Amino acid sequence: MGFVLIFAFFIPHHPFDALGEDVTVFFDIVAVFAFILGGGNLLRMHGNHIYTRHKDRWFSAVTLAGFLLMLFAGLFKIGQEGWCGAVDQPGAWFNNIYTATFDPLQSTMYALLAFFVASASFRAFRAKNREATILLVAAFIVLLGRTPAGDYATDWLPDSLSIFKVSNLANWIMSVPNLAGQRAIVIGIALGVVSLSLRVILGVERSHLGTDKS
Amino acid sequence: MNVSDWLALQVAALLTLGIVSFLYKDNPIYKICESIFLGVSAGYWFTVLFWENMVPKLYENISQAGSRPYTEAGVPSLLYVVALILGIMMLLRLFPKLGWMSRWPLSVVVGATAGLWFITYMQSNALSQLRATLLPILDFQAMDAATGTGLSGWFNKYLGNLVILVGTSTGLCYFYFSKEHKGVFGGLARVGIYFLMVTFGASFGYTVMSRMSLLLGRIDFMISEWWPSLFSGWS
Amino acid sequence: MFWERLLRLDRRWIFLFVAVSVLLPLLFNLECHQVPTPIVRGIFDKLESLPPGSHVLLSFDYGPSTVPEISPMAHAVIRHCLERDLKVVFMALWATGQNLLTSTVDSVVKLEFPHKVNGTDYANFGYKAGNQGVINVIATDFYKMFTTDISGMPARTMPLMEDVENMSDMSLIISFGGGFPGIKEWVQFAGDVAHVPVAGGCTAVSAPLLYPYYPQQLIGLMGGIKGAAEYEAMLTHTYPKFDPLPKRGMLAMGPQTVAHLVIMFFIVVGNLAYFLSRSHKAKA
Amino acid sequence: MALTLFGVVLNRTGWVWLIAGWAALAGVAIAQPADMQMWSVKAQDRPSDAGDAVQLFWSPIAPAAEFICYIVQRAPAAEGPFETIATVVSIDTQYVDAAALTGDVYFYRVAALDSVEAGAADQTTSPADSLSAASPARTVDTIYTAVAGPVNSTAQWFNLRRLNQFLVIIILSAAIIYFISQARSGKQLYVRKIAGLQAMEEAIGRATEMGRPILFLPGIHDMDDVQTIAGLTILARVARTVAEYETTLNVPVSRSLVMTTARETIKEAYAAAGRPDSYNDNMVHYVTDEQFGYVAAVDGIMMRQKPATCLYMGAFFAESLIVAETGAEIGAIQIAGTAQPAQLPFFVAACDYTLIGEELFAASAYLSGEPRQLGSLKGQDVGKVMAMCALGLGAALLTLHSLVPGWPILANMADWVGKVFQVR
Repeated sequence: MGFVLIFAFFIPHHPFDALGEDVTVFFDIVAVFAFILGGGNLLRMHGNHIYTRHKDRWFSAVTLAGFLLMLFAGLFKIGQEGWCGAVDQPGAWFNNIYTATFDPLQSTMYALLAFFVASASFRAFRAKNREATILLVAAFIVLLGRTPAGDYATDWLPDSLSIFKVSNLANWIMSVPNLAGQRAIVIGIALGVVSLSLRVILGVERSHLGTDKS
Repeated sequence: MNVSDWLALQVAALLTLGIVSFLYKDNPIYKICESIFLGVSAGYWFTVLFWENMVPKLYENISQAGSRPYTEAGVPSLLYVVALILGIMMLLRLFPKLGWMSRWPLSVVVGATAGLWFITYMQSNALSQLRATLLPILDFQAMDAATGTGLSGWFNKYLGNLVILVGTSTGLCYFYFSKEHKGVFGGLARVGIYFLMVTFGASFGYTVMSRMSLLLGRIDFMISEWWPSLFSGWS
Repeated sequence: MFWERLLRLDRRWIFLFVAVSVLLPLLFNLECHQVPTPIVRGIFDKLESLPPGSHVLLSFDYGPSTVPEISPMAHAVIRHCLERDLKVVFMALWATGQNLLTSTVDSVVKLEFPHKVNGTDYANFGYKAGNQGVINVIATDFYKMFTTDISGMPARTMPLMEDVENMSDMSLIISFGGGFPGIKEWVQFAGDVAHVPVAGGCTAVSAPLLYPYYPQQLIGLMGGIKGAAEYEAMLTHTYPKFDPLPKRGMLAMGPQTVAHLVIMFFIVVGNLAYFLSRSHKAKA
Repeated sequence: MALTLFGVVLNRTGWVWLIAGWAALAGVAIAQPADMQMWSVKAQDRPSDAGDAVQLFWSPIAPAAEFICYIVQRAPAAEGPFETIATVVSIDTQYVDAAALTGDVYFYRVAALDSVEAGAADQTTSPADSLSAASPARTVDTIYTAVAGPVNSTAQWFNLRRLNQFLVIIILSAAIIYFISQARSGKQLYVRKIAGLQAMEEAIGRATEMGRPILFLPGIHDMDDVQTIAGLTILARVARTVAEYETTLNVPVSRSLVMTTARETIKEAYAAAGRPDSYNDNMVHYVTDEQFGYVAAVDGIMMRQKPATCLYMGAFFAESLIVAETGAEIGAIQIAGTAQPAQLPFFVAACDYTLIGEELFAASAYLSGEPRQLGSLKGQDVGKVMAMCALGLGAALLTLHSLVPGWPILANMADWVGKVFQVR
């Protein structure tokens, strides 16, 4: 399968020209079927909690209620006229539940990142060795370059040294050494993917399929 | 604001506070929020997958209700029947005796993924990045156009391309597997690590601001939408 | 030992610190004082120097995801233009820009400047498909692209458009949005061709890509919330009547700056604690 | 070997490109119009496609004072009727008719519109409209090219424009397969140590000693991301060690397909370790497809079960820092690996060890210790050598060119090195 797709890239003739897209559609369809297994796992796990009177049974009940309510609202398009509209049109139950629960939960979870960024900087950015120091200095300059404080601190520099003004230096770091590092990483990744894909296609790496009988 | 909108706002605010309480410590309120989140989001995604994938991509293609390219000829596309069969094979896992059949769709998926990404990565990562890095060490033509005077001008003129070239190559040295990081090669690899560290530090510093604005958005919601609603009630 | 204990500081104190530092400026409406950088001042000074009645073209080339960063700039610039009795021509190169443009005209122009007449003092031409092709055409003839405004009023008969044939009759072009098409295309297809000064406002992320055009091809650039805040600061300084209006750029800048400083403070303190506790151990 | 191989490619692709380049130059030379009467358009099948497009090229018309745009027209026969299919507003002088059907014959002509009287008040916006209603009274002057055709669009079996990519892939694959077969024939291959992977076994041992579980996250993407596959191949090795140590393994996943695959993987790993009975399906459980819902649940699991070792291997996004910080809070040993460049800084900052990009994909080969798998890593290194040589060569040529701008051969050579890496 993998080989066919690799060669298809070089064959513009029908039916190979659209093979990549077809496979993506295939994947989407298989994923929906697989969800029945995943959803089943969710139902069974939490159902079990309730059945065995596990200490978390009330939490499991909440999860199950949310899951079934959302499925009911979405699959039957409750609160919506007819079957044709998009499932998330305004006014439908599905959409209301989404805005009242899903949306705030999601954005709050995302917003927690701001706190974790702070605690990570406190904990991890310590000049323990040369690598860590470089990491720290680069981060510090870029951070400083994005606040007015950095401009105040280095405003006195003459034009001929303007590159050392913090905001300029931050831009330079972003566009030169940062770019170089990114490219090395990205090229490395590409080679890694090529090699892994070949191993998978050639059957050298089969552990993912559970036939690791070496 | 009507009653249901008002209630939805209160629910949203309570959930927001519940999640934030995790920062202090794990607690039952967080656990309730987590449970709601799990249930609702799993239901949400299944519903979306069903209406976005199952109906238009499978049902409409096979039943010819849609107007996808492969059904234009008037023949229900065999390709999609294959997809249906693969999907059903997936479900056979539910029956222990037939469970082995589910490996088929898995192999197809894994093989196809490997093939597709082989090409994509080769093209968009390796080749195009390499091409972008093909730079003259010193571009004497462009030098007159470079901006800045004194040391800054010198920086802009001479250092940019050289640093990019050195950084990219030494970075690749760091990833080189066949040679121990010793001697001259070890030195190169070390320079490579330094470049990677600058990259990580810089991107970390760069993302901090956008993370902060997410938090601002949440706080803004609590202050300007929820807090006034407590006093105004509904109408 | 104090430093060692600091080294193992419970991270909840850090969380509290961050929360307070973000909340306080917001609760007290702290407006962060901004020193305008030359690159933002360039736009302000240009608008100040134009004689009343000059035409300014504002193009909305952005979408909903960048509204928090870009719309404060657009609002400040529109206020500035109308206050100085400049004639404003609105348009959009992004399909998503048309809605944002119309709602901005409704909320800023019509509410704050009720005496300004549509078609005489300003006009909204909406979105035209064609990316840089649109710029290319209006560089030679404005009316080939825009026969009517968004409500169907014929462009040719507008008092606003009396002396306008093409782009070179504009005194300034300001594009909001750093994507494609956007500032870069305005520079290449309008600024460089028709020799009209071009300025822009874009997100903080895309600003570094546009810096190289300043000051030769761009007379000024506002990058991200910071650029917006600087512009708002200059505007309220020169026209105190705008002071009571919400200055969203300056408001958002406060907590962001404080949060940044807090993080840097923590990095410094963390390192201090690390080195001092180590030297303490070495002595002992 | 890489160098010699590389040399060969340079030669072959070089000829192809040289010929193609000359052909293009010649084409441009022919297309130059002598004057307005001979203004013409050239139409040809677009090469290396599925047979659905025709390319049109024309020379720019002498810039008239009020030039408006070009109009492209198509007809089934030379004498017409011509139908306008496109308006080219910009200064472009080419167009691709992507609506051409395979096998049908088409004729094309291009018209240039000039506004003779400047600024007529009643002019329509769309130049196409003004043409379709063309009448002598109009102020629009139209100049047509001669009709070009017949052209028909055909499909090809090989995309010549991707020849360079094809060759690069063939060489790289050949190198990898060569080293795999070398290894299979028993040749000892050296692969350097990777710190994060050496720490893995130690971390599993630590969890065993502490009697706490091991948490493994395969990322939040589905099986259609190769990073997830890499993550699962690592899971296979980890599970095998875990089975030998008899530690508890907990794998919450955010995709159903990943759940199914991970179960297969772990089951076989346990069987291979001789402990098929210790396996049960509950080791892998589906949480939710939603990114942050998954994070909320994983954070909860971490706080409640307090795993001693956390492994994050796969595609991670904004959640990377949330889980890594929570893991640090509970004092777990954390090893992460991802090819998501934007998330690497967070893992590097918050975890004990991080597999950076390529190391993630190499990890399973490394952990397996199988010679064949290690051989493929050698093949990757050939790719790196190739990349570095190309960079060096390109830099040298371009620098020389900028030093001695008078030598076009340097420019051509440099240009051509670039073309080897051209992506279409």
